[in-house]
Amino acid sequence: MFIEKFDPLKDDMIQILDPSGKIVDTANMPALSEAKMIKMYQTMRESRIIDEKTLQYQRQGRMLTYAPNLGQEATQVGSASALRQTDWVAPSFRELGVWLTKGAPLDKIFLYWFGNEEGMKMSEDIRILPVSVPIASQLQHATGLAYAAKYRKLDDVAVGYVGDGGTSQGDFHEALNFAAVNALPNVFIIQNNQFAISTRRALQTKAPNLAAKALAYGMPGVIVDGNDIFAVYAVVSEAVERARRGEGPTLIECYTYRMGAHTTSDDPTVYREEMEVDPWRGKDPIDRMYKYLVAEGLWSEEQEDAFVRETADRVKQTFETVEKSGFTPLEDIFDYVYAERTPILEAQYQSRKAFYEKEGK
Amino acid sequence: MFIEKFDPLKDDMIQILDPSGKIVDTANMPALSEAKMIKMYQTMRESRIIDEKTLQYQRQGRMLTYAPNLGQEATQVGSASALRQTDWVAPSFRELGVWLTKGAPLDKIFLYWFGNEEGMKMSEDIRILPVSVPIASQLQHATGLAYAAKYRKLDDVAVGYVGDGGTSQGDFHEALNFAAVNALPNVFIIQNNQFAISTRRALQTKAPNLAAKALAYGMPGVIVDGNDIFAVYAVVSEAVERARRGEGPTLIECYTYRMGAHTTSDDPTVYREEMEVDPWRGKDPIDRMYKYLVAEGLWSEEQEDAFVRETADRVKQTFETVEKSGFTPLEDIFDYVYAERTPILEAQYQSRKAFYEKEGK
Amino acid sequence: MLVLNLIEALTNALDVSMAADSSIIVYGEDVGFEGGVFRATKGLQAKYGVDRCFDSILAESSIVGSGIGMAINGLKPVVEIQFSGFVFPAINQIVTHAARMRNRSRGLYTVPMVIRMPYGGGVRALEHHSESLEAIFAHTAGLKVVIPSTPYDAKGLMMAAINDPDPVIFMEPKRIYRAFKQEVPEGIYEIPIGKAKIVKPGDDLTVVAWGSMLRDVQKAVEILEKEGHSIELIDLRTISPIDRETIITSVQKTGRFAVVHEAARSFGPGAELISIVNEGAFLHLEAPPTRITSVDTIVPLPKGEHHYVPSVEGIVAELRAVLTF
Amino acid sequence: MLVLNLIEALTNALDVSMAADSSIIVYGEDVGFEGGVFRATKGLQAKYGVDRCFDSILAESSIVGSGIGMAINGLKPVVEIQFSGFVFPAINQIVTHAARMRNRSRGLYTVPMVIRMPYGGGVRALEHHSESLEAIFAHTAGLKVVIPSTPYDAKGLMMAAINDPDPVIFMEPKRIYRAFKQEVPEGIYEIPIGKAKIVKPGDDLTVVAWGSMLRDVQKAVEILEKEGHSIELIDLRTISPIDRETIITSVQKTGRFAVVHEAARSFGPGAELISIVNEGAFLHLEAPPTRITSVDTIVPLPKGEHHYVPSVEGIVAELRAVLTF
Ligand SMILES: Cc1ncc(C[n+]2csc(CCOP(=O)(O)OP(=O)(O)O)c2C)c(N)n1
Ligand SMILES: Cc1ncc(C[n+]2csc(CCOP(=O)(O)OP(=O)(O)O)c2C)c(N)n1
Ligand SMILES: [Mg+2]
Ligand SMILES: [Mg+2]
Repeated sequence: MFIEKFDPLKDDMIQILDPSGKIVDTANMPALSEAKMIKMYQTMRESRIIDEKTLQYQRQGRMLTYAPNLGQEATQVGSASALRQTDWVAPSFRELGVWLTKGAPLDKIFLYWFGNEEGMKMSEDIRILPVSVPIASQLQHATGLAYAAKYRKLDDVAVGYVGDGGTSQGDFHEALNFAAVNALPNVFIIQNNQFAISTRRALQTKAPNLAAKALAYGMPGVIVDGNDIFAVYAVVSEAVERARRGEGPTLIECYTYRMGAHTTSDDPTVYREEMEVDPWRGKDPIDRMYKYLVAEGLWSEEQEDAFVRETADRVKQTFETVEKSGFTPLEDIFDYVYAERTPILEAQYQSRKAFYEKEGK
Repeated sequence: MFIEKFDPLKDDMIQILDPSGKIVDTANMPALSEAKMIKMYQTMRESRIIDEKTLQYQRQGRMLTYAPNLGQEATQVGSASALRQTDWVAPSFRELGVWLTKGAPLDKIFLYWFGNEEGMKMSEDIRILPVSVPIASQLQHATGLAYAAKYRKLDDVAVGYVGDGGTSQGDFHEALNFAAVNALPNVFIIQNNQFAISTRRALQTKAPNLAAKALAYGMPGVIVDGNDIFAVYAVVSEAVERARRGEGPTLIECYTYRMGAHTTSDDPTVYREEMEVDPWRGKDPIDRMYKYLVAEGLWSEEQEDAFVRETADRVKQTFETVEKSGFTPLEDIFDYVYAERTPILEAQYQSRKAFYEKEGK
Repeated sequence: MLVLNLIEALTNALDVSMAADSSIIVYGEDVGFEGGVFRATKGLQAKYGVDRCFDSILAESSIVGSGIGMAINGLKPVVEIQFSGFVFPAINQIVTHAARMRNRSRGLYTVPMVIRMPYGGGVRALEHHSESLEAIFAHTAGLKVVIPSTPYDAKGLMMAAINDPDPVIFMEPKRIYRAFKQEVPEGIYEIPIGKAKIVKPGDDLTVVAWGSMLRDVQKAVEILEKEGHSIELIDLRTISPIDRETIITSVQKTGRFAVVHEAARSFGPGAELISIVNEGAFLHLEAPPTRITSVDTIVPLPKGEHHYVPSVEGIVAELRAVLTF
Repeated sequence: MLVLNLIEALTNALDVSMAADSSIIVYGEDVGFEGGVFRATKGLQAKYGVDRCFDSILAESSIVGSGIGMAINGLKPVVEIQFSGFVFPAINQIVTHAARMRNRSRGLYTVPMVIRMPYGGGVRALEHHSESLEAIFAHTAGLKVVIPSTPYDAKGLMMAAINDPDPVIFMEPKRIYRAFKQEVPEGIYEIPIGKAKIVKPGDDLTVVAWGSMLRDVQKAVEILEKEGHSIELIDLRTISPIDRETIITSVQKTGRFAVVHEAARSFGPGAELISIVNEGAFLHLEAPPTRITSVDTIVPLPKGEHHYVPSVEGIVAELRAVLTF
């Protein structure tokens, strides 16, 4: 449909649902059940609520550094919705929508951002690697996951997420190249949210767009409106099916915008004007799908209000439980360095423990 | 001429002098003086003689590991001949022809391969960075050299050499991207000699050719017959002039073949058949230019014989002097770690020295 | 005199240096327009232009690797690695090139550059934002490794690093970036690289620390001195080349030694100091030279970080054990 | 019993392991078709197919990074870094991911992989072909670091590394790849990671060494024993987790200690051993624990290499000084 015929050097962008909520490309509109559409919408909305509430908790001093995905919900939920449960994800650190779509429990997600590694101990069937902070490094893992799937004759696909800034790292290059050389079942998704912290996309590369980088690897590269959940879903689905059929990897640039701060430690007013952000408000991925669903009679204001209320309550309760979780137990920092504590770790554990006991802690 | 209109996705290759020694593209034949042509020819020939004699010394146990550039002479001499003396080169480790063209003294080159760092202490005006072994890392230095030249308003260009294998490294990606983003006066030359030790070009990338990788950086990419010294010279000259004019970097793939072993530690019969090498003998860069020069009346068998004899003698004498150079003085290994010996280095030096004196060494 | 905190002192050092020497170029991720995520380079782009202070591409190997080329070609790059935990993509350039170019070319080409990086924990940050990697750099010939612990030292050491003819890894204790202010001269001055500082003299025990641990150790020392012990406290300032003489002279006097650091224990910087003390003051030792360090785990996320790093009470207890051995 | 040299023992270990376990995948630069530049993987592609033994792209970060993904998804990658000096492009993957995945996911995802690399000098090679980097890896929590010194150990340690649930840095002393042969069992056996070996017992001095230095130390020990000294020689075998107990027990008996290594001196592995001895046997020490090491320069090219690394005569002289202190 899209992938084989897309020429990234032409700098086009695939769009199905326009900002006013209209389907502008009916031919390519994916065949989604009503239930799935509603689920996708609800996940985006849930993600937005979580982001907003977490930012609020952070301002209240109740949360540590947090990286919201405001504005990128369609990219994340749309792409993850195209995956099967056994497909793998190698995420970066800004993929709340992906975690939610794949069914990661919110208490775990909160616990992680609350500064406890236990939060990344999901159930195995989530199949998302833990948050990866060193930019672009996780794409290399995606290739290994895919190699193993292929070698083990499982038809699972491995998806790697990276930012626009991340395309500058050497690891981006090596991972895509390795995947292409070995025709691995990978899909690489660039969340081009136009910024790497304060650094603009134009400062990262002179390439006309990020999808064009696929040409360096003999891989198809596609640009999709990252705020259009149907387009993201359609393109990623096709890439995933190609990968599953053994036709190799695809690079997908989701063109979107980071509506919020980089993280709660960042102050975007230092480097960008409100004026610049404004036009993107009109392209909001959630509003867009809302309009569509309401027009189709699949969703209503009442349902919306109820869903928002319930979700907000649930998020609040979940956070409040996590907030009470306290400190990491001493054992935890020693028990996962290796499968077994080494003698030196055992000795250090005993020494710290004895000290705490003596100090009455 | 070539650069702006070349589309690497079409997988063409620029050739001016064909294997039979005929000019097949008169329009683009560079305007070279007779003296310069003869100089270029002689440098290729000299390079070949040095390679052959060094391999012989190595087999006799008189030389350490050596990386010959057999077959790649046109790529190296042709590209370096397009540079001005103040232009910089960031070489890899297989650029004998480049060193010779820029006037590096052979005794220094031999001394280096003979295991003595002193061999890389050239006179400043050679402007070639020392041999760089970590693959592709030197391209990053080329960008810095170029940044400094541009910042200092010098119109020097910096050329980086890399192998086909080297295009897989993250550093290749980062260097080209940085150069393009900052429109730096760089030329990147891929010596595609079809092998990275035993690993074939096809195993390094699925890209149709290596020049196509330029598209990832919004940079022009050109493929040239690397065994055709006129084509290499013409294309590199154009890229260098573009760079000098401030029009930014170019990627040039010189399509050639490694006729010899990777290094003297390598045995290519383990991984390639003679049959495979044979067709390339007919494309020899030196034979090709020889035929052309003789046909043009610029060179003769007699001149050839005399040149070969004199050069071989000179090479022999140079090597024999270097061979007598003995070991690195103890001071030398301590004196260039920092501008001044640190106290610990001074102590270690004194201790080693005292030990040698005691042992009567 | 200015009154500045540590990060302001660094900004001032860069500013004063850039004003005096147009070959100094400052760059790194987010370093240009916004002045760096910690604002160490705040105002420099506006003042010196985008050619001299700019946002790099997001690629540490490029940041250091291009700096090497600039340094060879007459510039003085001062580059920022956003957090020391992100230096690993650049390590190939640092170890195999920056540290070796002078030796490889027998002095023909040199790499006078400064590689700045905030290091250490205690700021409740995400993974990879709290590393202390001085031992790795100090084990690498050809590098100098500097860690200031006060605003005054930060400026003086930075100016020395900028004027140093060799590559300097400049590790900044981010926990105390804004912890306190100090009088700092307005103009140019240098604190010599390779010289430790006796923060306070003492007779019973020599304690060496650096960077953000220094203040914790100072607190511990105060507590113990109130108990009647006399402690000589040394701020190492330079990890490499290390000031053996100051340490050895001190231990020859006190007979007891401890080093306190935030880096992981095993194969860490403390081991080198203990070896130096053994080599230079063995016969003076009245107690085993001791290292008081973080544990050998991965640096924990914020909710476990206090288990990792030595606490003031922990330092007091361990120093007391050395004093009473 | 087979009679094999060290590299043949490694090839055999890989072969026997691959035959028994189809999840083992072997790759790296030139590892597939030609069997590696040292032929450590010779014959494996022909025997097990190109999916299980292949030529990687020329990119160390990809080699290790893809291995991490494979390990998480059920495979057992055994990857080769062609020379330890070329591990730096992969260090980010090793330190920030391989070493941390278990901890980061609290045991949900683990990285059981082996990263092989020939290390050390003495083969008259080009720059970057002679590095000894064990201290850097050993300073990193989450990694195990193993160095065999004999064919028998090489096979047994490799099998243990392959079966280890955590990432193992397997450093191979390339100087002695083909130095001597030894009887090696045909089948499966393991030498436990984390246990040093007492090569020979003795009373007057404990000497620790590993890898290619071991044979030089053995020669030195023989010379000194002829003079009437009794020396306990320990092959460390595993650098991390280090076998403190064996070392401390020995020094408590002998009262004297020396460590010999090829790695650079300052902040090197010897410093850790000296610290361990101080921590565990201080009151038994009759002489300063001593490190006999290479100097703190860049590893020189072949014509200067002999200045760098300890010689047998140098080791004898330094050990004699410890014995007669
Ligand atoms: C190797 C590395 N260098 C630097 C950082 C610090 N850092 C965190 S996020 C970020 C910007 C990432 O930009 P982008 O890839 O566009 O992703 P986004 O934050 O926009 O989702 C940087 C520089 C890091 N995490 N890892
Ligand atoms: C980072 C790094 N990894 C591995 C090596 C070992 N090595 C030396 S040359 C070589 C192959 C290089 O191939 P290519 O880039 O095509 O250059 P060529 O040798 O063909 O000139 C390899 C793998 C190295 N020098 N540096
Ligand atoms: Mg971004
Ligand atoms: Mg090649």
